[in-house]
Amino acid sequence: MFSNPLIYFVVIPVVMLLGIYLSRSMAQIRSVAVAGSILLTALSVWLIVDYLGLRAAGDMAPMLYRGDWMWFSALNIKLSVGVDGISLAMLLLSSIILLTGSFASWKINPLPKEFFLWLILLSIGVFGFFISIDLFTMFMFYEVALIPMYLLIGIWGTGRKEYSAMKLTLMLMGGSAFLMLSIIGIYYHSGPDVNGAAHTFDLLQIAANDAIPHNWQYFLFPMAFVGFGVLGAMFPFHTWSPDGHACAPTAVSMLHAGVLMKLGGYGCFRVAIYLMPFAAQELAWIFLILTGISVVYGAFSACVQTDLKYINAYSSVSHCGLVLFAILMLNTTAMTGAIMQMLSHGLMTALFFALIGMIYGRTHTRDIRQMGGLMKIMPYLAVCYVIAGMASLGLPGLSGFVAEMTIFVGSFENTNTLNRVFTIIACCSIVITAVYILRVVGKLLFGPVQDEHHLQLTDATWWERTSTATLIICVAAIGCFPNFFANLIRFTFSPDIFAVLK
Amino acid sequence: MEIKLLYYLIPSLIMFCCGVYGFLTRKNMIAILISLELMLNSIDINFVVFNRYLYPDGHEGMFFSLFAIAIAAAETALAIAIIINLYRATKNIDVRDTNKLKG
Amino acid sequence: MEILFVVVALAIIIFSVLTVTARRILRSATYLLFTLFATAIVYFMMDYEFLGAVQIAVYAGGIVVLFVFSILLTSRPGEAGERLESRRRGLGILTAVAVATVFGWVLVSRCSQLLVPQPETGLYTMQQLGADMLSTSRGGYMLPFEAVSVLLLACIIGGVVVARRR
Amino acid sequence: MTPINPTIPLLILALPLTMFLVLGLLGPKMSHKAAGWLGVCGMGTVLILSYFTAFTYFFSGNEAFTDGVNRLQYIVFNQDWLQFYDKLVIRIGFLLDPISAMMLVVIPTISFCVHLYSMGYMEGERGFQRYYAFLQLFSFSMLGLVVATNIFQMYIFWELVGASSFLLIGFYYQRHSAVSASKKAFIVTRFADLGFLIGILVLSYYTGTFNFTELTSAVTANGSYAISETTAFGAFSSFGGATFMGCSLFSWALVLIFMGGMGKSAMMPLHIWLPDAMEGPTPVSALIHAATMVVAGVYLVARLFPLFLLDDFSALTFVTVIGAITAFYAAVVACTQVDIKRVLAFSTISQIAFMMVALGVARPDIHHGMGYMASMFHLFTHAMFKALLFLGAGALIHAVHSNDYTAMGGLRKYMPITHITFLIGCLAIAGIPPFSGFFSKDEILTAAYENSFFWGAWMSMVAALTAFYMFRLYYMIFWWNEPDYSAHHHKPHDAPWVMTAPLVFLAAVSCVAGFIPFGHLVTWNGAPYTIHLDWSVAIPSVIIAVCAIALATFMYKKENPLPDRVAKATGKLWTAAYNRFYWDEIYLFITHKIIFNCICRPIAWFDRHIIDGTMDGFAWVAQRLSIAIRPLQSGNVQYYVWVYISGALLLGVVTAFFMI
Repeated sequence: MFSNPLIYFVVIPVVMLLGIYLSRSMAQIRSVAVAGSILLTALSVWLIVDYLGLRAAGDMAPMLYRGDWMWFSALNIKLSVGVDGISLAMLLLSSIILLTGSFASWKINPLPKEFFLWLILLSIGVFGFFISIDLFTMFMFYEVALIPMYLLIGIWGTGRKEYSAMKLTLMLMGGSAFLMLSIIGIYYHSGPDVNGAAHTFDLLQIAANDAIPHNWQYFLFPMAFVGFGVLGAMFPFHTWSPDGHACAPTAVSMLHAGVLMKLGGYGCFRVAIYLMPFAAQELAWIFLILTGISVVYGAFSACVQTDLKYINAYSSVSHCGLVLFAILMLNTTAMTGAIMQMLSHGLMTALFFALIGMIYGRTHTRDIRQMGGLMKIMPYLAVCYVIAGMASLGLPGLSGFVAEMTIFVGSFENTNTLNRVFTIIACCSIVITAVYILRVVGKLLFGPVQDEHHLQLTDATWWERTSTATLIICVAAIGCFPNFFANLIRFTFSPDIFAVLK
Repeated sequence: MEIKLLYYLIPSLIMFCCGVYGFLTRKNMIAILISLELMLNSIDINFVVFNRYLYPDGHEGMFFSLFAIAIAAAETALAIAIIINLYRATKNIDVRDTNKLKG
Repeated sequence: MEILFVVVALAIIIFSVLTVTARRILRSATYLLFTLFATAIVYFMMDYEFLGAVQIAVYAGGIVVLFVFSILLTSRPGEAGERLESRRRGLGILTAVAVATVFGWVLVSRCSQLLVPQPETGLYTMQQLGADMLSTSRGGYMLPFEAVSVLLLACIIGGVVVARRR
Repeated sequence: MTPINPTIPLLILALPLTMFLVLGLLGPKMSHKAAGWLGVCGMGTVLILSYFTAFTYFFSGNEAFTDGVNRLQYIVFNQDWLQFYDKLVIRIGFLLDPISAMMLVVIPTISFCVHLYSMGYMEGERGFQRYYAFLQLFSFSMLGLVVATNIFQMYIFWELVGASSFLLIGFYYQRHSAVSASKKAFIVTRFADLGFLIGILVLSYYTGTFNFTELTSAVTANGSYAISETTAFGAFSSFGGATFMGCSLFSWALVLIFMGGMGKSAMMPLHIWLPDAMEGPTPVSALIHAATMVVAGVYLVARLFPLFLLDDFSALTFVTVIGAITAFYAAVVACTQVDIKRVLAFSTISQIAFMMVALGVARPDIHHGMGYMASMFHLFTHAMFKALLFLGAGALIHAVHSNDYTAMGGLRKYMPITHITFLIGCLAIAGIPPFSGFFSKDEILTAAYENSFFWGAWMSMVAALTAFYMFRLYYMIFWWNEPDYSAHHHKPHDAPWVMTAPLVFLAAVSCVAGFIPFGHLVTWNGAPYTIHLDWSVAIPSVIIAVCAIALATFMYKKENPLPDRVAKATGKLWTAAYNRFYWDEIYLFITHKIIFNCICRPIAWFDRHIIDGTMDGFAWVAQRLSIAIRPLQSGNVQYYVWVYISGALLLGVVTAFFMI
């Protein structure tokens, strides 16, 4: 079991949990968290390199590094792991955000130990979700990722934290309920497993069997899509996002917007579309409309918000809407773009939330009307904010641009009028994005200093610089060398693997 | 006249109903406990009578009653200890006034 | 025998009713005692002498005395008993009558199966009973016996703990 | 034999980018002087390399660059950047052809002048290093734009120039006006870019390529490319006559792409950002908002010119109409402004519109597409003299610390070098021979008259207005009456050499640039063409210009009440022109009143109250329900028992009735 490298994505965090539990001082907690997440990042980088090597050597299996361990044989539940380029990209994203999140919560107070324990438990869920290819295990890790959020927001949050934590958890749990129904439904129509069992939870096996009857797909596909869509902030199930993000502590916002929301998009294509290609083709238009609305709606809403985190949360609604939108286009280019957008949005929004947390930690307000001219006071943070903003509005050379362009070009390939119209509507969001980003940048960073007290504030500390610089480098890396990531991702979206693309 | 099984069951049933009535209406905790004993007792009678009439070769009903009596005794003892303690604290053993522990 | 049964049955019915209707709690306890005695007689009539003895010793001798003591401890003598609210009493009566009706109807509807005479059996001696009580084979009650003893021990400890003056 | 060492073009792009990173990251640790000279030297190197490249292209006669008669397109390198699917790939490359080679001369020249000039102009400013870093970034983006081998590369750098323009306009970030101007510039151009993007999507969907070489030209025997009408027609026919809303989709694509150009080149109605962009430092205005970035729209149309020629010229007509209206509008507004930079800004808009019209009226069958050549020629000369004018204006502002020409007057005595160079600029733009503007403008007018008399007459009128407002400006600054300069610390005087040297250089170029045989260098299909001055157009237009100048002299040379009387006489028209015909107000109304108040706010309200309210409503209902059933858990034992017994009874009844 331990010869499979993927298992270490769960093992390392568990060891980290233990290490943090045994830590005596803040310094020890930090070093365990940072060392662990560096290890995870290194592991994912190594895996990507190794993966590309294997692919180059001609390994055409849909998933590599497979491992199967029977867990509960009566229901044929297995712990099966395996990754493709997309999972690897997501693993890399998660570990980078965990690393930067650890840096961003360098001085977390109170209860630092508990904070890190929950944070790492959350990341276990995330990593486990991305390496699993067994529906049940996947779902289990999904839940593991959701629950710590409640405590993390409820205890370490700000503002109406109990309300927000409750709202977030309940809405996501509601999504999980749909999801579970759908998973059970899929299970009972999955067709036989290779090991002789009557049903299976194994994603690849279900896809290979393709045995789910069409009338059931009509029922299960929306369930699964909505279930994951709630986490992907799909209109109209997005309202947990503004409140949740606004109240969450920095690192949690980063992880939540950066990684957890990606679970939604990932699940949508890995479970809903991959397993139910027929319904995906038939019903895509409904969700296309919803996600198309998400994209513009989120952007328009962001234009009039005054709380930094709300702006960013609505911007996330818009950007994540674009992810689901592109997935629903059901062609290779758009879906590749969707995954790139997931990567890009993950990094960029983590950067945003990190910066907002740092600014809030200094000024103690997130209201843009009460701040101004921060460029003069804290140039480093302000410059980072501008870069994040530029990434968000799609400046070439940063990640947002390549992702959005891939999506738009891909979406435009669909000749259907509805798709075309919504593609153009989605394109409009880039202008609106520019409006709200520049509005914030103009009010917050530029202009005269609003509050005399802010003049005493200091610029970023070394750990804050490390955190933001890492993210910026990653954003720029995707923006400057997009083909590397596109090639990593594109393999999975071939018609041989994805039945829906035929 | 021979005494049939049914004849034993009737007083037992009435005893049980009295227990129900007492349990629902009395306010004094001890009175409630007494009603409880009545109900238990009526059940014991049923066990024994069924045992004796329908399965005369075994003694399960008898043993069941035996243990029921033992447990009833234990339960009563403990309940009375609590009641007395409660009385010490509140000078009152009315079941409806005793709601200090309720959230 | 028949006369004895009639007397016992009447005693059970009357004293049960009195137990729950008596205004004063001490009287309730006394009527309970009589009911328990009548029950003991039923056990004797079933040829379970040991059970009858236990009934008298534990219930009549132990529990009722415990009741009496606690009543004396928790209420002043001569205090007028509680008054029942009519609504509550009505509810109680209704429930009790409902119970009686339903189960009575069940009994009556099973009349034919229940109208069986008492079969003759051999003597069940104390030796047999003791052996059964401590036997682990079929028809033995070793485990419940031990469980009850543990329960009683727990009860004793619990009683001590609860009643201890803090 | 490789026609050119690919390292040189690579360096042209890489050097400014490196400089940007170096100055951006290490700048705060450098002294102002070090950072400034580093920037100047960097740009100087780029200048030399670009000149080398351009001269190699034009004059080496290498068979990769010319087939003996026609000039060819040559791709120096072309690296895959992002692959969408098998055919559709974004590449980053370097395309050498007549117009990109010409731009390789224009951009580094102006950029170098501005770099040098800023050493004096920006001396001691806070954020000096940042300024130089942004200048480098801009130069990189602009160079990347002009050498783009495919339309998507152009879009990428198009966005980058927009961003660097945003950063430079907002350089004085503590001033509200600068911040809002930069915001406006970015958003307006972004809106235009939306059209550009959709245009690219449409075009690339049907043609299946982004590459210019596959859209407009055909490969030649030695691997270069030649403009080919057949290829362009192939691209046109790949649309298969698809239509949308009654217009052919091909026209839609081109018009949408042109919309991007309208935004960048400040054509009506997307021109509103350019006058505000003057909030940036003056050298930036000279570089970005006069000479280089704003002509990107013209460049874009020129780049896709073979496509524009198809489809019954409807896209080209659109270009012409937009250009003509803009030219006239901007010229009228320029006559009334008092801020010297704004006058120059409107003059820029008007001149760019000239170039657009020139492209719009160009037809391959009339003098080998002379309009195209004229447009590019004017782009070149305009870059020189407009940069000169802006830099001159910068020197003036530097001297009197005001943008407003009511604070100036009679400056010819104090600032002789500036005066002479500015006058040269004015003469050039007014179209007085032998200055460069005369030649290029004359070509444009000729092309317009060739197309139709209406456009020719219209453009002649605009040319007259140009001469008038430029000389109005000139007289107001250097003549008129002299305000009291004693309030200043010192009398106005000429700037230090780092500032005057670029002025002199540009003035010299403006004097001689007209004699460049442009027709031999830049034509739409690379075929050489000898320019003949059409005297029937040239003489009247010179006369018109001289008359306009005379009128300006009469009105503005000495202080007199005439201008006020004219303003009063024209009344509302003057006020409207002064307020730029209220375009800003209209936009403000649309953005604030309609988009913000009628779309954004209702949506935000809807989200908070309806959507969120529904979600909270579910929670509320659940809570109410639990409160409603909470009394069941009363804690009353007797009640529990009653419920229990009732339940047991019910079960008993059910069992008794149904089971037995």
